[in-house]
Amino acid sequence: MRRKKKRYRKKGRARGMQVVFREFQKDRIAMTSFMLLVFFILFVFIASLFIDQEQLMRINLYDRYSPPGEKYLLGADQGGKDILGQLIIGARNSIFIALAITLITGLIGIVVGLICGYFGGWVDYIIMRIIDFFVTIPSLLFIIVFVTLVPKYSVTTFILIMSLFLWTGTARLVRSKALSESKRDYVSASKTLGTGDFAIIRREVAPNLSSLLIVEMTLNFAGNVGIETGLSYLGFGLPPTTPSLGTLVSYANNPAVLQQYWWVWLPASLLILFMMLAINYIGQALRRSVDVKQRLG
Amino acid sequence: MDLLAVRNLHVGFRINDAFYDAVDGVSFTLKNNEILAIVGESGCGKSTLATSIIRLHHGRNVRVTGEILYGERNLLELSEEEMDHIRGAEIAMIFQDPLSALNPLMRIGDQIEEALTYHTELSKVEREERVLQLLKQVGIHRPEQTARQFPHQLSGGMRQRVMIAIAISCKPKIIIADEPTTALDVTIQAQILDLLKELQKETGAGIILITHDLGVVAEMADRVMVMYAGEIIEEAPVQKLFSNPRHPYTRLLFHSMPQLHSTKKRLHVIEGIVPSLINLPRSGCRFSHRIPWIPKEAHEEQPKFHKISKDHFVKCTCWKYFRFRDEKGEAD
Amino acid sequence: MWKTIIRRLLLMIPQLIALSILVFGMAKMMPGDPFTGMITPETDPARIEELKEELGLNDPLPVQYIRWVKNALQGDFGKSYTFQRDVASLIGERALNTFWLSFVSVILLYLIAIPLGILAGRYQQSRLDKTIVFYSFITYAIPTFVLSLLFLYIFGYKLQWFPTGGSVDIEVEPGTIQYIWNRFYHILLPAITYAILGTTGVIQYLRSEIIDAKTMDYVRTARSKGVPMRKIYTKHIFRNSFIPIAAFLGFTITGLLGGSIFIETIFGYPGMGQLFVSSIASRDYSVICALVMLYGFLTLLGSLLSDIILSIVDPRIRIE
Amino acid sequence: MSFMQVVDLKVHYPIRGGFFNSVIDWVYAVDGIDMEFEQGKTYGLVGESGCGKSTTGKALIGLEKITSGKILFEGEDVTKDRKSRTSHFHREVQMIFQDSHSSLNPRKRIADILAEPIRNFLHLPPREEMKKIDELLEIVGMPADSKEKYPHEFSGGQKQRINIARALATNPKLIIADEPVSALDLSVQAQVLNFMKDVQKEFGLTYLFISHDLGVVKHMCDYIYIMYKGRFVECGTKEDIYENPKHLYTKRLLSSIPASTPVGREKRKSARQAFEKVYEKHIHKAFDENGRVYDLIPLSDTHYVSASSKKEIV
Amino acid sequence: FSKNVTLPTSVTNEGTPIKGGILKVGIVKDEPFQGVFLAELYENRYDGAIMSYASNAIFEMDGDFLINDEGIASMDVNQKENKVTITIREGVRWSDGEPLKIEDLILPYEIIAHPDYTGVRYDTEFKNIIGVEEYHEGKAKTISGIRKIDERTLEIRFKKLSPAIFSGGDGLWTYAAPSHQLKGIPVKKLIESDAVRKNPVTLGPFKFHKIVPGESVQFVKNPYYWKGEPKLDGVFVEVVPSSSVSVAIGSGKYDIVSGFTATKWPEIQKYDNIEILGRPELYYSYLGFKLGKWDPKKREVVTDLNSTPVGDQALRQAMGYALDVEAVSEVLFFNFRQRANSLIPPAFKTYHDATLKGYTYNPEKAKKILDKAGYIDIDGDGFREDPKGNKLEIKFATMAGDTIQDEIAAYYLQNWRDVGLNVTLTTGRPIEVNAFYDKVEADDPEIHVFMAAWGTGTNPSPSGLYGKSDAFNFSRFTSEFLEETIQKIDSPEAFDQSYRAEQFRIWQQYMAEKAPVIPLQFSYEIVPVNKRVKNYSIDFENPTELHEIELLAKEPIKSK
Ligand SMILES: Nc1ncnc2c1ncn2[C@@H]1O[C@H](COP(=O)(O)OP(=O)(O)OP(=O)(O)O)[C@@H](O)[C@H]1O
Ligand SMILES: Nc1ncnc2c1ncn2[C@@H]1O[C@H](COP(=O)(O)OP(=O)(O)OP(=O)(O)O)[C@@H](O)[C@H]1O
Ligand SMILES: [Mg+2]
Ligand SMILES: [Mg+2]
Repeated sequence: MRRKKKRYRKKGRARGMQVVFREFQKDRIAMTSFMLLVFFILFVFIASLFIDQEQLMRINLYDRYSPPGEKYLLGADQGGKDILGQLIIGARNSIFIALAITLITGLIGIVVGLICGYFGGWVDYIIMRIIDFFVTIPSLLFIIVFVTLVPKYSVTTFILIMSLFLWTGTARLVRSKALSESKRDYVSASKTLGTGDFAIIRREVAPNLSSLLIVEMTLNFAGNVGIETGLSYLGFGLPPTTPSLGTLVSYANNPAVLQQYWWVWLPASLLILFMMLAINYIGQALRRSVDVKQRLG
Repeated sequence: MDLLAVRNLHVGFRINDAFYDAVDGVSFTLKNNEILAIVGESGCGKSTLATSIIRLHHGRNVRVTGEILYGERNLLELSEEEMDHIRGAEIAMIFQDPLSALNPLMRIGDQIEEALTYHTELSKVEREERVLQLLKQVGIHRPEQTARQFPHQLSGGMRQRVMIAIAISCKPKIIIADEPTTALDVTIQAQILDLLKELQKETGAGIILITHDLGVVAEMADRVMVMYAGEIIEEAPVQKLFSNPRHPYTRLLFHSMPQLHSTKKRLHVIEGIVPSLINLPRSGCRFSHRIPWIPKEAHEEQPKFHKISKDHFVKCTCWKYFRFRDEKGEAD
Repeated sequence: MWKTIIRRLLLMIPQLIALSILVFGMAKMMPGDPFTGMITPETDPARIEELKEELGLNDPLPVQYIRWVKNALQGDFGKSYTFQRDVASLIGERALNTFWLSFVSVILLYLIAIPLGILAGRYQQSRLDKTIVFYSFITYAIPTFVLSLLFLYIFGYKLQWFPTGGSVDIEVEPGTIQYIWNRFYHILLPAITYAILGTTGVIQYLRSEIIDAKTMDYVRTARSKGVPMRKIYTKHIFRNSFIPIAAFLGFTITGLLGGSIFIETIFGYPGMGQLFVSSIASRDYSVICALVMLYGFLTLLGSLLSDIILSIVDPRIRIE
Repeated sequence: MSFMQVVDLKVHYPIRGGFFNSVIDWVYAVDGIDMEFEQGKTYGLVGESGCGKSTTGKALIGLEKITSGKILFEGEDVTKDRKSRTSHFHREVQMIFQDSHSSLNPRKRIADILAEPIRNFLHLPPREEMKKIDELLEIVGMPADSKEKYPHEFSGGQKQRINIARALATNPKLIIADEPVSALDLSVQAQVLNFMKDVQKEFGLTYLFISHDLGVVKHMCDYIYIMYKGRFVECGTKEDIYENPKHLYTKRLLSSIPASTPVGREKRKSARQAFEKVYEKHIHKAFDENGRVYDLIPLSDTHYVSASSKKEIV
Repeated sequence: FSKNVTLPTSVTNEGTPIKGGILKVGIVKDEPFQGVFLAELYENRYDGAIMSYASNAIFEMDGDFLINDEGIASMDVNQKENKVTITIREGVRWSDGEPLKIEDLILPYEIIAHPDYTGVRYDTEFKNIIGVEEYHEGKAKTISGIRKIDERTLEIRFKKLSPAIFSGGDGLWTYAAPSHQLKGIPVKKLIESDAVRKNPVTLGPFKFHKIVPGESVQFVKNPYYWKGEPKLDGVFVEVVPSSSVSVAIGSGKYDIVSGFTATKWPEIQKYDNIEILGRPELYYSYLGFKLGKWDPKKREVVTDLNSTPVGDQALRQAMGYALDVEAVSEVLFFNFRQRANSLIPPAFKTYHDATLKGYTYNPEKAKKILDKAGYIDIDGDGFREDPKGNKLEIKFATMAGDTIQDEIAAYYLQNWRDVGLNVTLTTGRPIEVNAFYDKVEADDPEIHVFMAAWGTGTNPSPSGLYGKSDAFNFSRFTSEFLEETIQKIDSPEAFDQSYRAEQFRIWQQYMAEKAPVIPLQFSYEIVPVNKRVKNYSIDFENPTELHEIELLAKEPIKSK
C-alpha cells in the first residue's frame, strides 16, 4: 500500500528549538520549572564553592539536632552538622550523580540500542538476550557485593555501579526507535550511496533520534535525582562523609527524626521533590514538542 | 429539494494562537442520487471540508462557522447527541486508509455491527444477519469467516470493502468518501469504484467523492467541484468540466496528467507550490501567483463565482484571459 | 503457540545457568559466612571451623557449585543456616505471605491508577488532568520508606484504623472466616501504601496511551458511525490503551512474589523481600541462591507471560 | 548492446517458525527473472502491490540479499561486488525512492546530503566538492542557496529533484527509480517526470522505472516488464504492451486504468466487468499447478509472454 | 560508673490486680524470628528470649551469675575428682504433666554430642565431658562420663574443672529436654519437628499455646509450674520493627519491650504510661589495635610490635585519651552508655575493678604523651609524623551500622585529628558487619585500629578472647605474663573466689597499661514497662519471678 500521499504541512510550521520554545511558552509550569531549576542549579554550584566541606562535616555533638535558629539557619543533624550547608553540597552531589548516571546509562543505552536497532537480526537477538539476562540479575545483591568488595567506595564507584543496571531501559527504547528509523528510506539511500554502516548509525540514524533521546534522558535525570535514597536507607548508599540529599532523607528512617527533627530530612525531601517535579515538567513539555499528537497548540 | 446544502462554510485551525481557515467560504449543494466529486491538490482542504460536514472536528483548536443544512436542520447547531443520530445513520463516511481506520482489536463483524447497534432497533441476532448480508453485498465471498477476522488479516481491497459495508449499514442518505481508493491498486480501485456506484444506484444515496485523481472522477462523478486553497474555484457537470475546463487551475491540472492515448513528450507543469495554510493568500485570486504571466488586471479584486453556462460556475474572471505560458512563449 | 512457549522455556535454561553461576560466584564473593554473625566469646572458633568444613564451605568454589546444582536439580535447595529449615519450605511460607500482600496491592494499585489514568487522558490538559499528573509525580518522588512510616504512624498508631504489624493476629483460628478477614486486614495498610507508590507508572502510561489513541483514525471512524463519545471511550479507546498495561501484566503477576523490602520491613510483614535482605545480611547462601534463581526464573517467565498475554489481547501479534 | 544483465534473479525470504525457529517456508518475493539494460533507455516495471517490484529494485542495488542469480555489469559478474559499499558497481548504479521526504535525512542540510556520495566515491578536495554540489543543484534547477536549507523547507517535487541530484552525483549509468512519483500530486508529478526525461537526455542515463501507474509508465518507458507474484508475465516495448497485450493479467491491468474522460464510462464499466469474469475464469490457465507463472516465451524480438506453450497465447 | 544513671531496676505500681490477664511483650527485631524453641538447638538469641517465658533451665543464678541451689536442680562440685553431681527437686513436672526425670537431663548431652548434631554447641568446652567424643564419633552407645545415680541424681565427670563450672561453663549443660516427647525423634529431624517448632513441652511458668511463625507466640500459664501456678493467664510475645516500636509503646501495645535500644530513649521518655527500667548489660565496646598476626598452622597468636604503626604503647594510650567517649555517651546514648574503665563489665561486681581510671577524655594529655614519645608534626601539614620522621597514617576499621554508628566513627576520627593524628577509615567508609569481621579475623594489613564490642555472657573469663591460642584474640597481643594470668583465672586455685577476683584485677590492670585494646563503653539495657504491670524487676540479683507478675488493668495503658 504505497500510494500514501505527501503532505506539505511541515512547511511554515514551527520546528526544532522554536517548537520547544513555543511549548514552554504555552506551559507556564514548565517555564517556571525551567527558570527555577536553572536558578537553583546555578545557586547550588556557586554557593558550594564557598563552603568548606571539611568544616561542614565536622561533628559538634552538643549541637545535635539543633532546631533551625540563629546558629544553624536550617538546624543541625544528629552530628550537629549544619543542614543548610549539607543541603547545598548534597544537592550539588546529587545533581552531579544524577547527571553522571544519566549520561553514562544514556551513552551505553544509545550505543547498544542503535546497534541492535540498526543491524537487527542475530546481532539484535543476542544483545537483547543479554539485556534480558541483565534484567534477571538482582541489582541489590550485586550492589552489596560491590560495596563490600570494592576497597575504595566513593561517588565514582557508586555512579558506575548504578549505571551498570540502569542502561538497559534506555537501550530498549533506543532500539525500538532505531528499528523503525532504520527502515526509513534515507538509511537505504545512504547505503546505496556507499556510506558504511557505522557512519550511517552515527550520522544518519542517531541525529534523528536526538530529540527523543533528550526527552528520555531528561526524564531519566528526574528519576536519578533521588536514586541513592533507598540505598542509603539500607545502608549501602554513599560514604557518610559525602553529603547527599539521599543520605539526609534516609535519616527519616529513624522515627524520632521523622516526627520531631523534621528539619533534618524534610528540606532534602522537598528539594528532591522540587527537582523531580521541575525536571518532569520540563521533560513533559519537551516530550510534547517532540510528539506532535500531544502538542498544546 | 437538495439533500445537503452547505453555505459559506469556514473551517479554521488554530496555529500559533491564530485561526487559519483551511476551508474558506465554501458553498455547495448535493442532490439525491448524485455523485459529487471534489478534486484538488493535496492540502487544498478537501478532507477538512468532508470531515466538517459530519462535525468530526472538535476541541478548541478548530473553528467551524457557516451553515450545513441537512433537510431543515443546520448540522452546526445540533447538539452532540443529535449529531450522533445523524452520523452513520443519515450521513456516513469512508476514509482513505482502511487499515488505520479500522480498530485493530475488534473483529470485523463487531465493527460493522456497532453502527447498527446505535441506529437500529434490531436484535443481536438480526444485527448479525445483517452484517453477513452487508458483507455479501460489498462482494466478500465468505462473509461468516471475514466477520470473525481482524483487520490485519484482510487485504487492502477487502478492508476498503468493509469500510464501505460499515458506511452503508444504516442506509444513509449521504455517503462521504474521502479518497476511498487512493491506497489501492488499479485493479482493486476499479472494483471498489464499481461497487460504490452500484450501491448508490440501489440506495439512491448522494455521494460526495473526494479525490485528486481525475481518472476516478471521470469514471464516477455526476458533478465536479474543483477546490484550490480552501475555496471552490470551479463547478460543473462532469462532461462539461472534462470537455471544457475553465478555471486556469483546472486547465493546468488536466494538462499535467499523462495521457494514455497521447504521446506528448513533455507534461505541463503548474509553477510554484501550494502555499501552506499560514501563507495562504487571503485576498484576491488565490491562484494568481502561480500564473504570473497573466496580468494582474485579469483577476478580480474580490473574486466572485461566475455562471458561465447553466450549471457551470467559475471563480474569478481570470479564466477569460488565461492561456498557457508556452502558448505565449513559444508563440510560433 | 505451544511450540513457542516450550521453545522459550528451553531458552531459559542457558540464561538460568548463567545466572546461577553469576549468583553463586557473587554470593560466595561476599565477605563473611553464616557464622560471622555468631562471633561471641561463648562460641568456639574451632567448632566453627569444623562446621564450615562439614558444610563444605571450605571446598573449592566449583565443587560447591556443582554440589549445589546437583541438589537443586533434585529439588533440594539446601538448608537455611539461620532458620535451620529447608529453604524450599521457608521460601514457600514467605512467598505465600508476599503473594497475598502483593496481590491486594496490585488490585488496589489498578483500582487507583486506572481511573486516574483514564480521567487524565480523557480530560487532557484540564485542571483534573493537571492535578492527577501532579499527584503521580509526587508519589514518584516520595521515597517508599518515608510514606510507609508516615502511613504507619498516622493510620496505624494515631488513628488506630489498621493493625501495625505482622500478617495475622494470634487469637484467630486458621481456617475460619475471621482468619481470612484478619489476614486481609493486616495486609490492607501496607498494600495501600504500596499501591499509592506504584501508581505513577500506570497513570502516566495509560494517560499517554489514551491521548495517543484519541487521535487514531479508527476513533474517527467510530465517531463517523455515530457511536456516542462515551461509548467510544469505553469500547475503543480504553481497550486499545490497555494493551501495554496488559502486556506488563505478565511481569506484574510474576513480580507479585518479589515483595518490597521497605514495606515488609517497616510493617513487620514476613515476606520475600525482607527474607532476601536479611539472608544477604546473614550470608545465608542457600536462601540467597534459591531466591535469586526464583526471581530470575520469574522474570523470564514474566516476559514470556507478557508476550502470551499480549498475543491474546492483541490479535495483530499472534505467536505463530 | 546492453551494459547490464540480470540472470535468473531470485530473492526468497525465509519464514521462520517451528520448534527451533527454523525456516519453515519461503516467500518467493522475486522468483527467477531476467532483465537487460541498454544505455539511455527507460525500463518500466509494473505490477500490483506486493508483487515484488521493490524487492527487485533493492536486490539489484544490493539492499537485499540475492538468493540466487547473477548480475552482470559491463560483462563482469558483480553479484559479489555488491557487498562492498564503495565498489565500482555502486558508483554506476543509483536509486531514487518513492518517498522523497523520508529518503532525505531531515537533520542534514542539502549540501551535506549531496556531499555524501561525493565523499564516498569521488574523494574531492573541499573546494571541488562545493563546486560539484553547485553543479548538481544547477542541473536539477534549484537555486544555489538551497544548499544551506533543510529538506523540510522544500516541496515534494523539489525534494524528489534533490534525490535525483544526489543519485546523479556519481555520474551513474543506471538509476533505479522506485515509484518516484506515486506520492506526488499531479502537477508536481509532471514536474518530476519532465525533469527525469531531461537529465536522461543530457547524461544518457538508463532508468529502471518502477510504478503501478500505467499512465505514467507509458509516458516514461521504452520497454516494460509486467510482474506478477515475483515473476514476469509479459515484457515488451511500450507498443507491444499497450497495443498488443497478450497475457490475461496484462489485459486486466490495462482494463482497470481509469480513462481521462467521462465519455463512455458506462460502456467501459460493463466491458471491465465482463472482462473480470473472463479473467476469473481463465486466469488459472496462466499459471502452472503450483500457481507459479510459466516461463516467458518469445513472440517477437522484443515481446515475451509467459505461457505453458506457444499455443496457449491468445 | 562515673555518672549515675537514674533508671530504676524495678517498678511497683499501686492498685488492685485483676485476675489473670495476658502480659504483652514486644521484642524489637526487624525480621521474623526463627522459631527454634529448644535450648539445645536454637542459634538465635531472639528465640532464646522468647523461650525464656517457658524456660527449661534447671539452675538459677545469683547476682554474680553463679549457679545457686534455688533452681529445679542443685549442683555439687567435686573438684578433686573432676565430678559434678546434680540433684533435681521432687515433684517437678513438664507442662504436659509428665514428671521430670533424670533422662530429661541426660538427653541434652546426647543431642549435642550426637553425630547428626550440626550446631555450634558441640565445641571444645563440651568435649571436656568424659566420653562425649567417643559418643560423637559413634564409638559408644552412651556418654561414659554421664551416669544416672538414682531417679533424682545425675553424675557428670569432666576431664578438668575450672571455676567456670559455676557459671555453667566447662561443658556443663543447664537445661533439661522432655525426653518423653523427643526420644522418638531422630536428631537429624529434630530441628524441623513440631516438638521444636509448634508445641514444645517445657518446664517454665508458661507454656507454648500458639505460634504464628516468625511473628508472635502465645503462652498460657503452666498449671504444673513447680514454683506454683502463675498469676497471669498467659503471655503474648510479638516481634515489633524498630522503626515503629516507640510509637507502639506510647499507644499501649505492649507491657514490656525487650531489645529496646538506648538511643531511642528520647522517643519514649515523654510517655506517661510507662516506667523505664534499666540495668547494666554484660557488654563492652573497645578499641582494638592490631599488634600481630594469627598463625593458622600453630593456631596461635604471634605478636610483632614492629610490624605495625601502632606498636608503640604510648601512641595507643594517647589514642585512647584523645577519644571523647564521654560526649558520645552523653549526647548519643543519654548516658545509657558509659566510658568503660576496664574489660570486665561492672555487672560482675566481684571481678570488676572499679579503681581503674580508664582512658578518660583528655586531649591535652594525649598531645603531651605524643610529644614525649616523639610523634611531632615536622612538615607542618597538621599531622604528626612518627618518631623516625616518617608520615604516619593509621587505618581505622569500624562496622557500618545505623547512622549513629557512622556518626561516632566520624567523631572519633575528628578527635584524633584534633590531637594531630592522621587516622583514616579502612576502605573509606564503615565496613559492613560481615566484611568487618572477615577483615579483622584475617588480620587485614589495611587495619591498624578497629572498633568492636563483645557481649561477655555470664562467664567473664578472658580465656577465649585474650589467650595466646584464641582465634578471637583479634588484637593479636600476647605476652608471657598475660598468658600466665589468664591461666590463673581459670586454674583450680581460682575456685577460691578472692583468688580469682585478685587475678582478674591483675589482668585488668595489665591490659589497661599495655593498651592492646582500650575499653570504650559499658552499656545499659533499658526496658520500658507499662504502668499496668504491678511489679516488675530486672535486677540481676533479684529479678521478678515470671509467675508472680500481676496486672492492674485489662489492657495496657495508653499515653496521653
Ligand atoms: N488538525 C489540523 N491542524 C492544523 N492544520 C490542519 C489540520 N488538518 C489539516 N490542516 C491543514 O489544512 C489544510 C487542508 O488540509 P486537508 O487535509 O483538508 O487537505 P486535503 O485536501 O484533504 O489534502 P490531501 O489530499 O493531502 O488529503 C492543509 O494545509 C493542512 O495542513
Ligand atoms: N523482509 C521481508 N521478509 C519477508 N517478506 C518480505 C520482506 N520484504 C518484502 N517481503 C514480501 O515480498 C513480496 C514483495 O514485496 P515488494 O515490496 O517487493 O512488493 P512491491 O511490488 O514493491 O509492492 P508495493 O507496490 O507495495 O511497493 C511481498 O509479498 C512482501 O510481503
Ligand atoms: Mg485529505
Ligand atoms: Mg606532618
